[in-house]
Amino acid sequence: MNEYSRKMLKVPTYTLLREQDKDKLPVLDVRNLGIDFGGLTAVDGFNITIGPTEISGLIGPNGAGKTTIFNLLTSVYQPTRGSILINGIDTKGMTTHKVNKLGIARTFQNIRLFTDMTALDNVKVGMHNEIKCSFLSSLLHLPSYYKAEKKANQKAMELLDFMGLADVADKKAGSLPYGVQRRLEIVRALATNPSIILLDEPAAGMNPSETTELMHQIRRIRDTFHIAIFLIEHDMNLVMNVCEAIAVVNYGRIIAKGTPEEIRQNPAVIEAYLGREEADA
Amino acid sequence: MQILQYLINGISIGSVYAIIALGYTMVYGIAKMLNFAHGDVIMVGAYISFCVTNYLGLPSFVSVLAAVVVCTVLGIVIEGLAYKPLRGTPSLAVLITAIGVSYFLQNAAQLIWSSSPKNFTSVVTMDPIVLMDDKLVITGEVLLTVAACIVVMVGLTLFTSKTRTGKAMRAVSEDRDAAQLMGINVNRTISTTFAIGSALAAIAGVLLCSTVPTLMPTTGSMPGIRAFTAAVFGGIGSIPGAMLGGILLGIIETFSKAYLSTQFSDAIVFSVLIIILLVKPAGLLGKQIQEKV
Amino acid sequence: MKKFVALLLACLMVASVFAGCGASEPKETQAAANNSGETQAAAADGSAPAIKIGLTGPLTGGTSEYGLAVRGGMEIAVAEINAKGGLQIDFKAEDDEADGSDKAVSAYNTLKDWGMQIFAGAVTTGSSLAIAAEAANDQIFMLTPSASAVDVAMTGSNIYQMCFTDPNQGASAAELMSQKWPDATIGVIYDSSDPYSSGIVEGFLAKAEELGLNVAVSDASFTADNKSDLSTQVTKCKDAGCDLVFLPFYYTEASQVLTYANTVGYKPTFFGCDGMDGILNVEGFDTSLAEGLVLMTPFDANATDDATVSFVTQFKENNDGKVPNQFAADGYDVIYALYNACVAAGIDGNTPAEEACAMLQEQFAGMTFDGLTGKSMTWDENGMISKAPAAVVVTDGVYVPMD
Amino acid sequence: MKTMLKNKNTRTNLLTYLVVIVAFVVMQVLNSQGVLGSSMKGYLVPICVYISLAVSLNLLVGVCGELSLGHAGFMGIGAFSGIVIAALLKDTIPNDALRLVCAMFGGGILAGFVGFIIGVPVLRLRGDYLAIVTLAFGEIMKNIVGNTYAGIDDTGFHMAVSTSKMKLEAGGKYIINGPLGATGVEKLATFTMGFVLVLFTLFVVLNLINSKEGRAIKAVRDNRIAAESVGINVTAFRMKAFVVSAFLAGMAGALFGLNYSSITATKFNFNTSINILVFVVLGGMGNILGSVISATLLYVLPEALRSLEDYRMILYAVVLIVVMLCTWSPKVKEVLSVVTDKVSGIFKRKEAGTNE
Repeated sequence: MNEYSRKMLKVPTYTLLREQDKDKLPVLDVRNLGIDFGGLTAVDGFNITIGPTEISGLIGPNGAGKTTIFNLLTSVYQPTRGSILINGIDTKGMTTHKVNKLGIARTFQNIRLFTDMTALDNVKVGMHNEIKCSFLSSLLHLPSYYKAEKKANQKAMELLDFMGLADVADKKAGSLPYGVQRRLEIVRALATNPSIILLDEPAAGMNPSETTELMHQIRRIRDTFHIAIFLIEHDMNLVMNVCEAIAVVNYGRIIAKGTPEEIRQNPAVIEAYLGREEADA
Repeated sequence: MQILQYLINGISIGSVYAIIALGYTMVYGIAKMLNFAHGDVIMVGAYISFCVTNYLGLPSFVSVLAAVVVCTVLGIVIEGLAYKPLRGTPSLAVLITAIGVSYFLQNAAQLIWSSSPKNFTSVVTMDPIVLMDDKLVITGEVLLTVAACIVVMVGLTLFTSKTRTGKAMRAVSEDRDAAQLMGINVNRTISTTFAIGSALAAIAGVLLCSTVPTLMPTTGSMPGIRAFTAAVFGGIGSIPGAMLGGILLGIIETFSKAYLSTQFSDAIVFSVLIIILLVKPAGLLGKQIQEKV
Repeated sequence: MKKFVALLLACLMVASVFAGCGASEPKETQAAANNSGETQAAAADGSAPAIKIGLTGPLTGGTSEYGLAVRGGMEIAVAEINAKGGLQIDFKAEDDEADGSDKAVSAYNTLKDWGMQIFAGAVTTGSSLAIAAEAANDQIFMLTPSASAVDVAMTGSNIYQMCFTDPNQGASAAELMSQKWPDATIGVIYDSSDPYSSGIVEGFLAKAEELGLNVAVSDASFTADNKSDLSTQVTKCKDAGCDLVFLPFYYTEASQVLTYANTVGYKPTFFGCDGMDGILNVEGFDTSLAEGLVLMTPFDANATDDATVSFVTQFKENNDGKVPNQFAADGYDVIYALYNACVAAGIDGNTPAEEACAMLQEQFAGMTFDGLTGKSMTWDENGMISKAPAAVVVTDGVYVPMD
Repeated sequence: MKTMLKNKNTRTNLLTYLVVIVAFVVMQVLNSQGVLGSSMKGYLVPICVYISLAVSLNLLVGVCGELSLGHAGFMGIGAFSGIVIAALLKDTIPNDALRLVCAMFGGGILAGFVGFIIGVPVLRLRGDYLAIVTLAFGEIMKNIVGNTYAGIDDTGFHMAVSTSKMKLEAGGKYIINGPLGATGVEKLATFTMGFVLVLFTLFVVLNLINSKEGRAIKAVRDNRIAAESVGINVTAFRMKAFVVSAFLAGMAGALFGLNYSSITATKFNFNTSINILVFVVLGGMGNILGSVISATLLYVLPEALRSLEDYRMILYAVVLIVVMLCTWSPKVKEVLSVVTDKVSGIFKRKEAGTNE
């Protein structure tokens, strides 16, 4: 608690917290975030607050800086300006794996599974920090190793089962169909025991029925694990149906924030983004 | 004045490293492979030049030309037989093949030219420049090697930025797949790179042996490793980096021998290399490549 | 699975090479016997079988120069002896790659499997050290032509040397210098990664201190890895004003020192050891650069005595006109010393190696031997040789004995 | 047990152990029958050493995906420290086997420690830069050990970097003698100990690969960024693999050093590192059984080629290139598969013919 209070910033920001999360510490609190790549500003003045059990979306045209924001949140890039607080802790200067331990997990736009390993092993890699087994014990395969492995297997199978992937557990991750790989990446992220999970275009490459299935699964994840979900998606149907709050970015800046209804009616959004798409459609 | 003489000595051996490193870096930059046989192609070049001068009695520029021709052909043959079939496999596989080629060339040279050393006659006939009453001597070899380095460096830079083939090489080095899609013949471009790299090796061989006259089948291997170190030092893949790295390595080596310890000079040189790489992980002039997420 | 198949294929490849070798072995050995490797002796009409003498040395790689020279010298001696009739010698050389551990021992073991009775190697100090312990253990008599470290002879009572030990050579160099150039400022350049070179320097420096010589530069060393540049070491000596520079290393590097010194106009007296022998015959070397070079060599290829002339002619015939150096001469002497001792002791192809060893030790203790590399050579109880060091000066491209 | 056998990894691992044990038993039986010649007997210990080296380097290169060109450096540290330890413990531990084990562990621990020290800064580098730094490390090690003098006398243990600074009292004995290397080493190594070392190396490496650490290491190799995103501390895992690999190389080095009466620092040069790398690449990256087999075959190959005399090394080079092309080149593989198809086709036709 001490660490929390020391690192808490007192600046109130625009929040759009859901009713159920109003009295709780936001799981993700981003203030005035920005990054420059050699003079080019990729992201600037990005603010968002996400409650512990909220599903939010991040939309915007291609090249708007969405993935860059995810990379900033997971410390793949260090921000030039602003701060990121995960469960109230500032992630400044932290490495990706440390940020993950704070409770943020993610999937990737271009799937990054460990292709040479089985689906089960992919999930077990995700559970790495949870498996309690000393280095010596793994080297010498002491009894505690077998105990820990057994437990890990059980939990990994449960997680795979949760996303309907139990029957591909022994298949090489690289050999799985695209949609399955996307879901496997989500399982792997869940395996790290996160309090927020970032999904980078989870429905990309899925057919409509798979997308519908995914929407149910996203809600089930939140309801089962009680965690926040923050997703980038181009499929407006999914975003509008699943997300409780949506932020729109263009040219690295937020141009609108609000509930799906608000976004749908926001003139700036319609012009910059939806308008075009609707006109196309 | 002592220090100046050591500096000249350092530049002398450094420029030899530099010209070898230029070949290394060029092949690495484009074909993305560590060609450990480069040092042995140098040795072959030196032998060819030696034979042409000593057995056929032809003037030294003819011998250099002969060495360039033979090494270029040798480079193309090696590339076609041993490296090309492995295109697209892990770089380690090609590395091991290159080592096999290196063993092959050394042993073949021993069978052809025997293992007894030969004394290479310098291609430079100029008298050394003597300054400050005998305290400072600059040999013609130093001047020639430095000049050759600069010419090769400028030539390569112009070649890769101005000519069609050169631009294709740069494209292949940046992104092989994209270059292929743009209609560049990647295989031919890489073969050309090897041809040029081997021609450079021939020139390097002549200059190496003009500076260091002992010529044996193993002559190329140690300077080859040093030059490889120099190329990394300067930022592998970078043409000016290879030149800078080579000359700096030579100067560091000479100074550590002169002022610190001759016994431990190898350890000192390599420690400096490690320290530089820790401060500048991509070498002095290398580009740090950000991984795309 | 694919990988496994690939691996299996690789295994098959290697196996086929093995099989290939196995099948072609008889042909190979014969070919080798004809040109160089093995000099098969025809057991002369029902007499005792030939005595088996083996050698290991670097026949491939960077130091193969020395190994091939020793082998060449030994082959001449074996051919001469076998032509004489009487006791015959069966000789075989194996490659040890100048390695100081596993390769050397396996080369030696291969010879042992072949049935070697007497070991006439190894060529390099490193290999000899590793093998000496094996030979001492097996009680196989060992007479090395060129491994000069003290430790080699000290390994066992059955290990003998044909060359000077390094510290002795260094000490005699210091003595010679104190006689000829008592007031000289001396510089030493040496190879700190080579036991031969650093062994000589060790003996030299100790003796020089005792004799009160003025050694101004003693830290100008190089290693096998950085010997491509020796200019710094020469500059060090030049700056210290040395007028006598001691070069206790092999002629391959010495030619570099001489060339560089000449380029920068530095003209001290250069002084070399037996490893310097051969410099005048380096192809392409301008012998005028070696004018005035002093070296202590037991062997002179230009000597006019019958033995040397015939040896040099034969060596040139067998080796594309190459002039033999002291390595070859040492090899030649080793075979003759062993032959003499065997004849005296009555050892033949039927004598077990251990018995031969004891008999040879006895012989060598009281033997005096005249060879190409010295007259009236004797060996002490440690197996170290005593022969008169001979210094020569290079004058007009030939050795002239120093008076 | 049945489920365990179903697992492909477990099966491969058991096969690896089985191959090694069977090979050991066969060699022991042949040896007791006196069938083995001295050269064959001489190969046994170095083969065990090179197998351990190849397997430990495979952990780094094959499993972890880091190219190291300085493995022989760790082997050298293990060899020289093992020799010194064995010499120092001569009076304390009279039992040879026990002293050998102590020397090997001592050598391994020191090599692992050095691995850790240089790993801290060096593991920030990647790919070819890591390769060049490991190469540099190997050269530094060789240069320093080649100029070290160590000895023991009544007053205790002495160490210096030049002979003049080394003052041993009468009756003192040099253990490491500068460029001469370690001389007069007591030969403690035995084939049985080599076999135990191979088993130990396999045990550690295979266990590591099949534990959570192994998964993490493989994950780092497959996709570093994804591995980081699931909370894996990449540097820590590269370090663990590096230290374990150095430790095992040090143990193997100690066994190697104590198998010969003398050893020089030049043995642990770039060429030896490269040779070990060749074993790993030819055996298949990450394929442990492959390393075991290729280390054995490639170690024996130049020896088997002895009858070719001066041509043997050139033939070795040719075999190396050809084997590389056969195992890796897609084109050659295609041709080979066509050939094997045809051959099997002929057999099938024959079968069909007999059926008719």
